[in-house]
Amino acid sequence: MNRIKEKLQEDKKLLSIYFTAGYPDLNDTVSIIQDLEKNGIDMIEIGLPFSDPLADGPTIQNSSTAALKNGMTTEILFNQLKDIRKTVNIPLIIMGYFNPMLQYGVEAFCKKCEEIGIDGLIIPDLPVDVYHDEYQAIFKKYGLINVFLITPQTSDDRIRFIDSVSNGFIYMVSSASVTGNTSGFGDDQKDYFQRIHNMGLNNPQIVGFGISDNKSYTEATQYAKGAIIGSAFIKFLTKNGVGKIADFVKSIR
Amino acid sequence: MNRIKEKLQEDKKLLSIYFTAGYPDLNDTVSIIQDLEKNGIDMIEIGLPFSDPLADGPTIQNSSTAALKNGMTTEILFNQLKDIRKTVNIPLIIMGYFNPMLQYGVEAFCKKCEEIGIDGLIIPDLPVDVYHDEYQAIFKKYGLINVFLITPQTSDDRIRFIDSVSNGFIYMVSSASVTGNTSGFGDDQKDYFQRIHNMGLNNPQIVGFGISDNKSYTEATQYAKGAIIGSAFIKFLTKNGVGKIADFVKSIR
Amino acid sequence: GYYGEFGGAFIPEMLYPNVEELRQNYLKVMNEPEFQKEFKQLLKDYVGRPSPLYFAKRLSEKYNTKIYLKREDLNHTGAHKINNTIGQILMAKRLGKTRIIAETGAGQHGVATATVCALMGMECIVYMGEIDIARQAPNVARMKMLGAKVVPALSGSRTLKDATNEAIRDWINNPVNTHYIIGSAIGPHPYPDMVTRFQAVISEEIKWQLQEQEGRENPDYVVACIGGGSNAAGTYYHYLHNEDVGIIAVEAAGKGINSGESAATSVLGKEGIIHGCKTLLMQTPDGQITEPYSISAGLDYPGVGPMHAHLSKTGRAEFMSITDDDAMEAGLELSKLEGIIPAIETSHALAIFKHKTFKPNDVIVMSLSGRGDKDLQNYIDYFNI
Amino acid sequence: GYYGEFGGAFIPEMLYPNVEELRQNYLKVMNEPEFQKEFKQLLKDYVGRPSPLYFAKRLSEKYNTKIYLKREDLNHTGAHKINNTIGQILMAKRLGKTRIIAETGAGQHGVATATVCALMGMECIVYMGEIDIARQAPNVARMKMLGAKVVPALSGSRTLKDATNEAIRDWINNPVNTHYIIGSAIGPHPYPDMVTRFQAVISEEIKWQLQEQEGRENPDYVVACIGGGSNAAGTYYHYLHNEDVGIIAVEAAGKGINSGESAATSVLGKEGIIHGCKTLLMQTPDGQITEPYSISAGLDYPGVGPMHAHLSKTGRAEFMSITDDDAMEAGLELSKLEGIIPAIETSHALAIFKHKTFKPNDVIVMSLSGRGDKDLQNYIDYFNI
Repeated sequence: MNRIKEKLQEDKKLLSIYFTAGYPDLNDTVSIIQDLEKNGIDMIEIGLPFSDPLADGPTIQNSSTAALKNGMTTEILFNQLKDIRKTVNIPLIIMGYFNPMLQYGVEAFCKKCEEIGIDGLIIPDLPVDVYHDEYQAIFKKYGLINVFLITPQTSDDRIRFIDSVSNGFIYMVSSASVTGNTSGFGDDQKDYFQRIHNMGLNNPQIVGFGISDNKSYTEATQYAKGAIIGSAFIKFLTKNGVGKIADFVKSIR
Repeated sequence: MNRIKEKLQEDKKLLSIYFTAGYPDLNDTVSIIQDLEKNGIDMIEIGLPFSDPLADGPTIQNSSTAALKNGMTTEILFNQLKDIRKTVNIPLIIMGYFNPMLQYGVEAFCKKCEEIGIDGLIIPDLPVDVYHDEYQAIFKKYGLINVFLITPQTSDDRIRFIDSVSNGFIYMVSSASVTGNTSGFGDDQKDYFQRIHNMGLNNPQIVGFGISDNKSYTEATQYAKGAIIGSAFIKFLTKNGVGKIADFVKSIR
Repeated sequence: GYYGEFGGAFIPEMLYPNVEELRQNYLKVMNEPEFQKEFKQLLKDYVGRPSPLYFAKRLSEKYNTKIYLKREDLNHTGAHKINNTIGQILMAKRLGKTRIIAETGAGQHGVATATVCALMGMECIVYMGEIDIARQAPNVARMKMLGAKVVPALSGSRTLKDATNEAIRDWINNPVNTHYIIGSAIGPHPYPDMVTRFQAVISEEIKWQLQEQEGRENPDYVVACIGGGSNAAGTYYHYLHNEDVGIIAVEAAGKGINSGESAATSVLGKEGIIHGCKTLLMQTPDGQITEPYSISAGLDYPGVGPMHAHLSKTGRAEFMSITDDDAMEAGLELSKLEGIIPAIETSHALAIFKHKTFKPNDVIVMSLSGRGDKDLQNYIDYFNI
Repeated sequence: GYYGEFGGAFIPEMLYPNVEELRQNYLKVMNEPEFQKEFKQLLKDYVGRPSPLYFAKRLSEKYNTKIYLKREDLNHTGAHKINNTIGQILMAKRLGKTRIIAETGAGQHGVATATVCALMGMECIVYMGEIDIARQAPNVARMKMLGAKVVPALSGSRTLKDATNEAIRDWINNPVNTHYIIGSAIGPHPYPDMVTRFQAVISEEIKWQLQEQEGRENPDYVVACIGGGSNAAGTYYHYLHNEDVGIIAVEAAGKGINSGESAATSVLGKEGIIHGCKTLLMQTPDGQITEPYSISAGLDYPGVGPMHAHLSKTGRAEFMSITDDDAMEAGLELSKLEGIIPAIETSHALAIFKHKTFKPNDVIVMSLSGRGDKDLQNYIDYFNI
């Protein structure tokens, strides 16, 4: 069984961390992953950097720009990860924009992910409709879970469609926003979390965008299976380097 | 009898000098006139400076600008000249543009000229037609001769008309040009001088524009009654001041 | 050649053959069907006429009246100037001229002249005051790109009036092959009349455009800014003898009528002679022509065209003067309300709404004589944008 | 939503409601008679359409063929851009939007957007790369005068592509009240189609104008320069399915196709995804989008619109690439021959005559997409004027 599905069946709220591969330094990838697992993180999104990450705010974009400047490429990332499953057991997801995957070849990309032991992908600019029509078969072939986003503006009909296409979890974007844009949740978000919760979807939801501390993590996971932290972690790395990841995790839960 | 007419009856070629009143210094006017007469000049054009002398080249324009900066006005010029006839006998002509005369009042201007003993006017931008229709009576009333210009482009008919309106001499512009623009004469000019000479006009012609030295003076007066020097004299004053006028006259004839 | 007591041709004899040739031929040439056809064709395909008559909805709402803008800013080269230069270059060709001279202040007329000379493959010399050359560098570059030679006027105040003097001198020196394209409704007869007739296409169009949009040929007012006054002359032309149509002429008050820095000729000027015509002009008591001032390079001419002097003297037109400050504010206002950045000349006309109240049903047609791109630096500096 | 294999809407889910709302409504709205009436009226009275179809006599003589220039340079704000922004602002109004965002490179689309926002009294935010803000100061000032807020894009290369990213982010953050006016025939479906339809007025006019002047609707060639490709799309639109009409697309070769400083996407680009659509784009082997180069700020986009990618792939259009040097010379040539200073974008199209020989009887219609005033400093520096 896919590690993501296994993890989702655990009776606990999940904490997932996003980081940009190749940041702060080109070869930090593996040690960051290992440290995160060691500190009890449940799941990791490994960011494949892109020149034009239009769903991301300045924090993640800057880390992507730096990673590219450090020399990160798809090939190098795959190389860094080739032995990752010898040391790491938690689910690993690659999160990246569609164009680099397209240039690598979507099937070649998926195949490589399977070889390495990647469990899923998050591709913000590959719409569910296109995935469903053109790529679902390939993902299935290589046992990859594809994760789709929903937002407060996503209609119920579309949520149900996304739920039907999903086979792991749904990435519930907390507010109409790019990454790193807001912090904490207001009544609007809570109503939205409640509304989705009440829909009784097949796939559990994990909340992303706007989670940066214990308070927002607790609020987010009140209605959802877990939460993803991205920008706040990148900011922490920028400030503190890769040596103090334990402190960051402790500050969240 | 008007001094200009008397002078024109003398059996000699005439040398007439133009200078800008108020240049180089505001109060040079009278002494320049006196010096010119002393050195045998036959007739003088006293330039009333104007801000926009569009028939003049840079030399005379610059002297006009300087004269105006020195404070020269119509009133001051008349004041400077009020006793001129106590010391000077040769014909004096005021040469200036029409607007300052218009502002002074054409009749008042003419009256003042008569009082002072000015013999004629040259007003480049008062066309013969307008003069003939509107101002001739006033000029006659105050005994002033008005001098008109002809150029190589002036048609024979128009020359005859100008001749008919003139009652002193005709100012024969040597070439299509503003003042100070050319030096010496070519075949075109000589043909033109000859042509005018052959017309047998009632009024004698005095050549102006392009006369700067003995050679051009001699050429100009071969067919004409005399010649007027302007820019060359202004240049001389600019370079040598007012003390050496005798040298200038000697260099011409 | 006269508008009442104004106009005429007060020119040195050296210019007589040139001006006379033009005087004898201009109406004849203009009335030739072949000439009209070519003129109209170029105005349509090259200049982009008819220029729209645009109902300025938001501006009208703000001032509770009906304001139409005649969009001369949309002409090729960005102002009304080209109507005249197209006409004159065709005239010059028919008179057998091969060399064109022009004067320019801010450079707009210079550009319009260089443009038509390029179009016709004619030699082009533009006189421009040395000071204006320095402060209007983009237009100087434009003229050069168009193949014109730009000659600095080094005399006098080294601005427009001196450039005009230099152009006239050039014409005196080149009496046979050269046509002088004067840029405004000024100069010796027949220039004011000829320029006005070429610009009259403005009011000719207004008539049928207003008929189309308002069901009537005649607005209650036609309004234009006045430097020399060619856009105004064209805007008024077909309404001059229709007393139902009010005429408003807007001059530049500069820093204030009595500030000593102004260009409000109708108030400050006296009858006199400038550049070959009798008109109102700003001068010393002694008859020396003075240097006017306006923030708008196109309005700081010390005279007005003789037609406008006549309209002022007879009271046919209402003359208003607008300060630099009011003009700049009005320019910014039009930008924000209608998305049109006007030339600062035009901004003077636009500022009248601050000072004069019109009736809600009044139909006002205003000449939007030029676009503001050329004045952008001025606007930037003024508003500290 | 596709042109062959190109196009689509590769957008984050956060944009789905916005884009879907537009997709569902744009054709319906565009076809409403009320919409068409208002659109046509503004194009006529405000933009100044029809833009002339001008037979360039001297240019034609020089290259011994028949060249017509479609004068988009005479539109209000000086380029074809406004055809689209007028259309989109009316669309935004009908969709109940109150806030407009746009991206801009050289500032032309930003000015055209700020203009229509002023016209409609809508809030306007324009994203512009920090580097472009510095080098296009006059257009920044223009936008501000028009009441727009100009926000610097500080990310990535801080030029057009990053400004586009920022605009998309803004839209993600403001999904309900905001319409994003994309300036070229790019972006997620329905943008390329919608922009093309708004620009199609260009070829719609060419058809009847050419009929009037040449007695035929169809030229032998339609030619346009291509950055994103909106002026080209509009110029080709009504001829796309008429194989008698050759289509020529002119890209910027920059300092040469193989110089590493170029923007010739059809040669250097590969299929990929940029700003929400699948098209040809310049990228690293790894799929990172690269920064293109051209002397023309309007052509240095790393992609082309999906319609053009399709025209290139299928061979329906002939793609040519023109270097900086050839473009600059062609711009100067048009200035001197026809009195029209073209935008440097357009100069690229004009330069094809140096490289491709046409038959004497060929009728070529070229889109003169914009005027060169905005590029004057470039011309001055290049030719040392």
